[in-house]
Amino acid sequence: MSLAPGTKGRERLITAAVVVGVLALWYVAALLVQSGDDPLAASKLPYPHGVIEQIVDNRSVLAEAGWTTLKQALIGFAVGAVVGIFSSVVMAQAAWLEAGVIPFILAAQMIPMIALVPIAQNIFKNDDVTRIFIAAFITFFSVSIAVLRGLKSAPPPAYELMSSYNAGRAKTLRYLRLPAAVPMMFTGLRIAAPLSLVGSVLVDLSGAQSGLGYLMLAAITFGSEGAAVLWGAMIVLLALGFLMTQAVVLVERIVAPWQPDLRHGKA
Amino acid sequence: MSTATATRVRNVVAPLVIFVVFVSLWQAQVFNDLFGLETFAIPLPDQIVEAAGDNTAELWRAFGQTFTAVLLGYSLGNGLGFVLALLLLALPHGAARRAGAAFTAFQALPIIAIAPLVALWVPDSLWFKACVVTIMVFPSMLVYAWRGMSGVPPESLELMASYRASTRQILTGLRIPAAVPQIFTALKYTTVLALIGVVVCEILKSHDGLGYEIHDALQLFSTPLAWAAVGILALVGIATYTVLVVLERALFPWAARRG
Amino acid sequence: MTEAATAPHDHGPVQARPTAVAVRGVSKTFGNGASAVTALDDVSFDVPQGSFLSVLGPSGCGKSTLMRLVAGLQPASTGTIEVAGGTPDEMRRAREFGIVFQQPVLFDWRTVEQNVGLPLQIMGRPKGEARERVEHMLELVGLSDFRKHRPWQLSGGMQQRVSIARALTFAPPFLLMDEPFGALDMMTRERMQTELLSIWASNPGTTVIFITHSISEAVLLSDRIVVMSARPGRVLKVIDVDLPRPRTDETRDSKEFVDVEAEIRQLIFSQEGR
Amino acid sequence: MTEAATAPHDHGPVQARPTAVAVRGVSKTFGNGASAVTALDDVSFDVPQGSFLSVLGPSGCGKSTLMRLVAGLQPASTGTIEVAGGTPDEMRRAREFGIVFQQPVLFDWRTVEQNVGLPLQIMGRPKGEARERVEHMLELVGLSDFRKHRPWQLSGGMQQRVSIARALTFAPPFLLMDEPFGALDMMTRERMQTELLSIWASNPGTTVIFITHSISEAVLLSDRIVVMSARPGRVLKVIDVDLPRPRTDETRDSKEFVDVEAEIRQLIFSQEGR
Amino acid sequence: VGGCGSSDDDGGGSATAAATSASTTATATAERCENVKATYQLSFFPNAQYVGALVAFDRDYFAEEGLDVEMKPGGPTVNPALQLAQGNVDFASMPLSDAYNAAANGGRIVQIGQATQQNPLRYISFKDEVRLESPADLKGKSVGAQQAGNLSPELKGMLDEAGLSDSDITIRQISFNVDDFVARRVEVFPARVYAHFSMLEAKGFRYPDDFDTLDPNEYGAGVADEGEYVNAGFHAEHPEAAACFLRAVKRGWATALADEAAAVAAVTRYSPRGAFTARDIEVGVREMLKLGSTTADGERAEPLHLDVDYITESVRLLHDAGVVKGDVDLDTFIDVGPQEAVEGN
Ligand SMILES: Nc1ncnc2c1ncn2[C@@H]1O[C@H](COP(=O)(O)OP(=O)(O)OP(=O)(O)O)[C@@H](O)[C@H]1O
Ligand SMILES: Nc1ncnc2c1ncn2[C@@H]1O[C@H](COP(=O)(O)OP(=O)(O)OP(=O)(O)O)[C@@H](O)[C@H]1O
Ligand SMILES: Cc1ncc(C[n+]2csc(CCO)c2C)c(N)n1
Ligand SMILES: [Mg+2]
Ligand SMILES: [Mg+2]
Repeated sequence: MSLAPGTKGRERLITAAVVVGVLALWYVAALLVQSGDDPLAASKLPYPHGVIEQIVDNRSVLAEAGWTTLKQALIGFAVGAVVGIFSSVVMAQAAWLEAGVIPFILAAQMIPMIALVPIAQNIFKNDDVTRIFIAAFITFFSVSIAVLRGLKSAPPPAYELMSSYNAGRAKTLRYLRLPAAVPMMFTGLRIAAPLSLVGSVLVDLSGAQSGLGYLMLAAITFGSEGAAVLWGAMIVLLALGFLMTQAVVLVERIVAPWQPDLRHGKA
Repeated sequence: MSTATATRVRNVVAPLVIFVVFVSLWQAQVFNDLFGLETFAIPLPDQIVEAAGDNTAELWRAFGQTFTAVLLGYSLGNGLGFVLALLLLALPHGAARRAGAAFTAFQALPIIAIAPLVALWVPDSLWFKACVVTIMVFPSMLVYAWRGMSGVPPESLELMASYRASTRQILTGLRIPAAVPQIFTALKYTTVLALIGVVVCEILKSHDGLGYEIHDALQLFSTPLAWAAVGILALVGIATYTVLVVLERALFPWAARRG
Repeated sequence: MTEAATAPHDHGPVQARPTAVAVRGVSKTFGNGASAVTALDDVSFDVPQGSFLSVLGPSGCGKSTLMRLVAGLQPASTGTIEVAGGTPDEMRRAREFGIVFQQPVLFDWRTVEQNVGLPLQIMGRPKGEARERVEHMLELVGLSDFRKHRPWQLSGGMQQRVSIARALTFAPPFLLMDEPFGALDMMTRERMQTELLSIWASNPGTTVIFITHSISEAVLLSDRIVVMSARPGRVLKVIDVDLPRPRTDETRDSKEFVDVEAEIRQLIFSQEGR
Repeated sequence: MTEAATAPHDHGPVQARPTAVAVRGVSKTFGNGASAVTALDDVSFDVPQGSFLSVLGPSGCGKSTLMRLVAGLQPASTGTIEVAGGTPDEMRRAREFGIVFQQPVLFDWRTVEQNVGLPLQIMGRPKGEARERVEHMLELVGLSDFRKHRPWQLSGGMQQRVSIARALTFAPPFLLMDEPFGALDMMTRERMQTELLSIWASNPGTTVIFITHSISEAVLLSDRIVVMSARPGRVLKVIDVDLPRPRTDETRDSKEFVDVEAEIRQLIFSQEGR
Repeated sequence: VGGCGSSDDDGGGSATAAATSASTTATATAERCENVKATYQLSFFPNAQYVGALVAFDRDYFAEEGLDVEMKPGGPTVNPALQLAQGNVDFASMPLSDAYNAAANGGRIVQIGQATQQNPLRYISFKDEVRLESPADLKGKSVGAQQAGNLSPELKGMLDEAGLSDSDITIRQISFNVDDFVARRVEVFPARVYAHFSMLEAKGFRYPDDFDTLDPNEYGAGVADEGEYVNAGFHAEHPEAAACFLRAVKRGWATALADEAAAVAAVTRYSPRGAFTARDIEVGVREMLKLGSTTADGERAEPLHLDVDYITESVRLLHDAGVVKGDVDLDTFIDVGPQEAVEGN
């Protein structure tokens, strides 16, 4: 791995360059917007430093709301992932099961939150359960569909090997299909991680009085100049989404380092 | 071969049977009783069908408006995600990983927050919806396509390297075909995102489409009509998903072989 | 396999032993219509209990397919196969088969030792015993130093040896091996042959079906050799090898050895003109 | 490769020809720390222009790794490799190498003929010419009937032949072949050997590096044989084979042939005690 | 405590709403509630429009009435009528039209108070650009609509007044805030006085100087807007609770009217952080206090007072505008009992 240090350095450089580039682009765009006589300029695109100022000014509010949102997101993520994996495992047992269940999941996903939330509240009669349900509902599908595909990714000869041990459904699942599904599962989890924040934000909107979603929606509904937290909350959400994704990536590198693009030593 | 046909028949019959049973139970108010749901919260199938029958023209028009936006946003979003995945491939792995995570983080922005902002920029109803959907959809395609294309077996890359295949040739000859299963997974998944996205836009900020119908009907407490619109959405979602499944099998039998 | 246990392989001529695998008029066709490929055509032979049978035949003649049918992994198109008095599928379910596939079929997510231990884990053997078995097998195939490596860190021959070790760990009554030594150098190959024979000898009753491309290997190891024709695979001849055991390097120089080898070579080359 | 074109292989003893590949003190280590594996250790040898060189060595000694280094697919840890006066990487970029990997590496999304045609397509050869070449190569490896099949519908040996055909389609100046005939039966193997030699003879200047486990194959085909030791792979000896060409079945019976074979066998078995 | 609020159904029984034990007669009770748990759904994010309730929360008036009330903020994704009809919440604040529709479709909800004593909408245009001096000026204009429903009853009423029809104007969907108006995407904007005046001020405009204004109240289109509602089932189960609830909110109003600064402090406390400036809340509270205590005729009104005539007239307007469907027996829909219990004290 004589190439390693150089590559690492280059990666950092590129990352830094990208960050600087994005900021520069933002400044230029903001300048363009603000220099016109668009009355909505301030809402459309504030300057980065203005946003940073807002974040600093509202740091305690954002921190508290961010934490609320993150906590819920983590719960939703965990529950959603478990439900997603479970449902895909069930569906992967037989083609007719998949064909029979998928339409219902699709149909369920199509129900807008404004229609779904009241029903969930009515069924569960418990705000906490409803919130977990909503957060998980948002995330589980992305995990489910990924794992479903992953469970089918093992090469046919591997099934023959398992069959020669008379491994049965459960053991084939445990020793072959699930491990083979791990790369796809992590792809699904990468998608689900930031999505769980959205789930959490939606939870904020169904009866809670806190969280970034609540602040943002209120700000966006009422505010323009007055909406101090809006852009700050967006940045915080982006940052949380980034961190959650990175966390998934990190876990993947630890849990499933065998994948081709994570290997060391092979060119 | 007859077993294959039998399997195929079963795969069509099973969902139908499940559907019929489900609808019958629903019509018999089993779910309403079980969950203590009033029929104004969840109307019965016959009420929904009736509402759909009474408002066919309106729903049909709304469907057209929604579907146009879905198609546009879906194509733009998946296109953008794919192009970005190609760009990521050009970066060294670590940088690509971070950039990928940054793009993925876009999904953390709730649509209810982006939609009003996008609306400031894009007043036109159709393009507004399409833009929001693009923002929602692209990260998924990005992640799937990128991972599919970067996770090819090293031996295959060596083979291509031995021919000094150009980056483009490696892409079209190896990476993209190898990523077909992932790309299709993304395509299937994003149909759902696109539909949800457009509908939420219509609920929040539009004057047309099925989302607007739903919102309007709920506001007026005409829940059967709202659920008729939801039912149409569900059918559209199932139909597009099915089309993709069939398309993949037909076009890429080698990719579906493992299924 | 109580039957098998009572039938050691030094029991006299193979013809006299009970039949462990009976292949009767087996054909196998892949696909249909114009692109149909007949892999096997009316194949019949017997494998006596506790014997070592080799299959020789040109590339693509259906040897691997035949092995899959015997192992109950695929159904025959026509004909029947009986294994230890049951169907292949029943015997597969009874975990009678240890299979070495032509490709190693290793799991990237498992280390070498975990790959070797896979069948024991699936069969629920006690952990301690399993660990010992795996250790022993790794030593046997010369991969003790690589126990923590992953499959993709191994050379082709090393991967093949992992796959051999995996098939042997659980001492199955039937060993089905598809060119197991194909990727090995001569020296390693000879060592593995010796090891295989000694394992076989110390597990009386083990029946081996061994696919190989090496005529001398087949003659050296086998009680019986099935020589197949090119596609569609038919049985050209079933040859019994009555060389005394244990077979050593001297066996190779014996007249019988050379004769059998020549006979087979003759048989195969006579096909060329077809 | 104008140089190569002027150096046919019946030009006299290999020693006299210009060097096409010069391997100098090459080592390769995988991983680091405790789990580091030294695959190659101080390997040096020359491959004369237009010659046929075989590499023999025990499983896991670094043959495949060596081939990858020569092909510019991986960098050496230490030492240098010069190919036709340039670096391996330059030559790779000049598309000088036709490689047969140990595993077939076929693309499931391509039919057999599309797999064989892959390099021609990448190199932008005219379609008509490419089709003809592919057809010719498929005939050569005996797979014309399977041109529309997919890789997974082929037997192991058939897959390997597809991979051989693919490497030969574009008549590369350097052929690097890693146990190309490992999965083939004797008859097919001999036919492929003959075909390979005739292709080589009709393309003067083609340099072949051929990894094999068969000593007799190496002797029959090669001008020069590099015999390697077990891990870490070192060069035990470089042996020049001066048998006259064309080599036929009679060559196998010649005294020189038997002598060289015996020498190598001797060399290899002397290592056993190590 | 028990036995309070016996109920006699004196309604016509013709109502679409299933007959409930909740009565239209006075649940005459002066009795205090004890440890009644209830949830209260706001129709929107906490803001100045809920000044009475927010002060009540701030000062623990609910607790003092023996009610343990949990506040549920609303928002564009929350449908308070459905929440209340389904019994997901016990009390709710919402516009009359939403409540009426819910009742007309079988939702068993009961109105117990009226928060805005006059319509809070003002249709405005930029004076220098668009003339809007009488409803007749609406002709040919693009008019904003902030939520679903093609036509607001206020607008419809004014169009009727001017002899115009819907086809004479263009309705455009706009955000809740003033952005679309300021960006000139609509010519006429339905401003809610408690929310939008300060937003316009923040953008550098002065109300009313910079605008032409149409006040629906002046053109017989002043529909009743935000009111207080209770779920009928809850109402029957806790007949005393509605009065306790009203009393607490009324006290909130009284405190707010007496001490505007305290009201601003209370609203600030419950408002979503960062959404409002201090000025937003100040202006909002000022305007809301007017709406809650002054009728369209400029007369003083008792905060939360539920005037059956006002509601009846509003329902007529709603029907005319076509924004409500079906008929509701107002005797079942409205329960002045709690109010009488409170005001009688
Ligand atoms: N899944 C399949 N679909 C279609 N044809 C197949 C399939 N598997 C095998 N065949 C065909 O069956 C024939 C026999 O294949 P098989 O793998 O049994 O050959 P083999 O004797 O093992 O050859 P080799 O020595 O090359 O491994 C071949 O012609 C092959 O193309
Ligand atoms: N990517 C890798 N990571 C770590 N070790 C590796 C890697 N590739 C090869 N090795 C090690 O290098 C050594 C040589 O491997 P190589 O594949 O070159 O052997 P070989 O001579 O081709 O053997 P065979 O005849 O069995 O194919 C082996 O010990 C192997 O474990
Ligand atoms: C600033 C502001 N804008 C609009 C309304 C109107 N409104 C009344 S209830 C409700 C929720 C949905 O029914 C909405 C949006 C408001 N109250 N405050
Ligand atoms: Mg085979
Ligand atoms: Mg090798």
